[in-house]
Amino acid sequence: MSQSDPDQLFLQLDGYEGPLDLLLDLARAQKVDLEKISILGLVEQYLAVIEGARKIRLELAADWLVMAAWLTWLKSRLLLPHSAEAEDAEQAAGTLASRLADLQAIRAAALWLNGRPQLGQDVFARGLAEDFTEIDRSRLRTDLPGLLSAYLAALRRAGGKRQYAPKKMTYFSVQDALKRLANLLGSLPDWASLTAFLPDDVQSGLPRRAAMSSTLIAGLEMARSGMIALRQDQNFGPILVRRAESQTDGS
Amino acid sequence: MDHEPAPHSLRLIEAAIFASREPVLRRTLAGLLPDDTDLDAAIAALRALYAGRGVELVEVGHGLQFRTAPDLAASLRKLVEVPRRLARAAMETLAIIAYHQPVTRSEIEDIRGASLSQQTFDQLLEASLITSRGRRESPGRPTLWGTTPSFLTQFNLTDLRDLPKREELLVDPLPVAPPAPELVRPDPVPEQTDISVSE
Amino acid sequence: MDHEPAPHSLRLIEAAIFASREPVLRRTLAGLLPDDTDLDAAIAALRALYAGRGVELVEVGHGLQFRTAPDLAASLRKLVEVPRRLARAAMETLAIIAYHQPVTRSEIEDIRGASLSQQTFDQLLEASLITSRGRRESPGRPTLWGTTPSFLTQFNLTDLRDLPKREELLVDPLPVAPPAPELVRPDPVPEQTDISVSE
Repeated sequence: MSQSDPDQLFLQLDGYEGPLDLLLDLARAQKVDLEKISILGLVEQYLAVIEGARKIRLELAADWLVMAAWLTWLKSRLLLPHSAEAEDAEQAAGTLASRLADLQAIRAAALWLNGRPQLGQDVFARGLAEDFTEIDRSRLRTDLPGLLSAYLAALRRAGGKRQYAPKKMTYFSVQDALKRLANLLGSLPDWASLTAFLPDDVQSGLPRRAAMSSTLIAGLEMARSGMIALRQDQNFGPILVRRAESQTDGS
Repeated sequence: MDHEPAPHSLRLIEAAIFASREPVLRRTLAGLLPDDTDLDAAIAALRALYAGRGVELVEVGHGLQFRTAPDLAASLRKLVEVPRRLARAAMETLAIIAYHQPVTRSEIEDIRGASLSQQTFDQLLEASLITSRGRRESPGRPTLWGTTPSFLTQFNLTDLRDLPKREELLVDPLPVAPPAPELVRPDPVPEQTDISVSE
Repeated sequence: MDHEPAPHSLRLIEAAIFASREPVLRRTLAGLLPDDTDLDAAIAALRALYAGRGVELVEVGHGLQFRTAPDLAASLRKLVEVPRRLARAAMETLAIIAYHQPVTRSEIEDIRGASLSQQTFDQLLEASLITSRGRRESPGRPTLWGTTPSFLTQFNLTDLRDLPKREELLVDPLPVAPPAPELVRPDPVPEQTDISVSE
């Protein structure tokens, strides 16, 4: 890989995990102990790389440029003759060197780990494991809060359920209908609908239908014995009822 | 036992059978070894190596696998207790019996507002959490039910009086019953039934 | 090596370790054996029995496990499905977590001088190599990260103390870093073989 090829250079930059990574590589190229490294030389190399990369692509990731700016500052201070600012720079350089040493240690550790025979990569555990576990579910798991909340739940549900309790049905029987029809017939001058004889408290549904059929049966019974006359003008039309004209004038 | 340092082929088929997730077919093993290897001899040697040990090489279907020796199974068995939970219906029934005992089955159903399945009831009986407590002297002489000493143990109670009082439990009032005429049971839970504390 | 025909204890721990896919704890093994058995001696005898074989007994993360011998890896990879190796970024992140745990995500990023991609992080989490370890009581209460028992198992470590010390890591000049961008590590030869024999 030739360093002069700018495309190559940029590509290379892309492969680094951030500026520190590149700095460490540059530092190692000096082939000396990180303690004795020339920070100034390192800074210059970094800036040269970034400069080269910027010529190719302007859109260089921010952290590369931030590092470049910081290193430029560091370089200028390091070049100053002895002064308070130069001392600051010495300190900053020391920090940079120790960060590089930390990163180097981590890289070494990663390499060391990578060199271990990894389970599932280099060494393998038993593929067909055998399981001798037997599960015993005979015991109960219970807790008092569970008992209490169950009790409350039962009470609440029962309380809320009361409205649904089916009410006892007492249907209007044929006997009832006979009685009612006989009673009311006296007050009836002319034809009237049989439905008028239904009890007042059956409004709808099954009770009403039951009362209807009881009344009809009662009506038929009474018509047969000649007490009343029934008439229906059309299919499914209302059934009309009237007191019989006379006891002898049958249906 | 004296055998040569295991040749590479032997080690390889041993590792392959060990690591594989399924029994390994002979032809798969053959594929791992140099062409001139006598696979049958290698398998036989491997089997001999494991003979009488805690693990044996067995042939299943057309494949080979290691298995722990059957005579060790009993010693290796490990009992894991996974306690069951009581189902909701059982828990409710138990709670009602605890609070209202002695209580008949139909009273329980009334309080829960749901019918009680035999299965639920049997579960409580089998777990020795409830027991019969004689009969009520009323038509049909229904059995009365109450909790057992095991019930106390199970719930870590020293006494039935350790159960919180019903009033203490009822932070929210029960839903108000609809005012309708069709109310069958006007006063569902008798006021006094609370806890039948046995002094 | 001359040892008696394996006694029952040896067979039993052999079977117990062999049966399991995970390392078996010493105390589990001890529970299988009569009280007066010398577990260490039994383990040593078992290890000796498997020395040089295709399957070896190793001590990892406080447990014992049989594993295939590392030198057979290439042949076995044809047989067993192998997940992708961790990339360099993931390895370095893992190393930082291993050495600096418990550590926050931003500390990891500081040490590497690069931001940590979600993908890398997820990969380590999914492989159960790292886990959260509470939060640091500092502004923002950042989550702290540490390694898991699986980390030890995966890298054949008995203990975190098996990790080389920083000084040991820095003695040799590092191998020259591979020229980016496709940082595929050229399968480094294991330096010294894995078995971390604890005597």
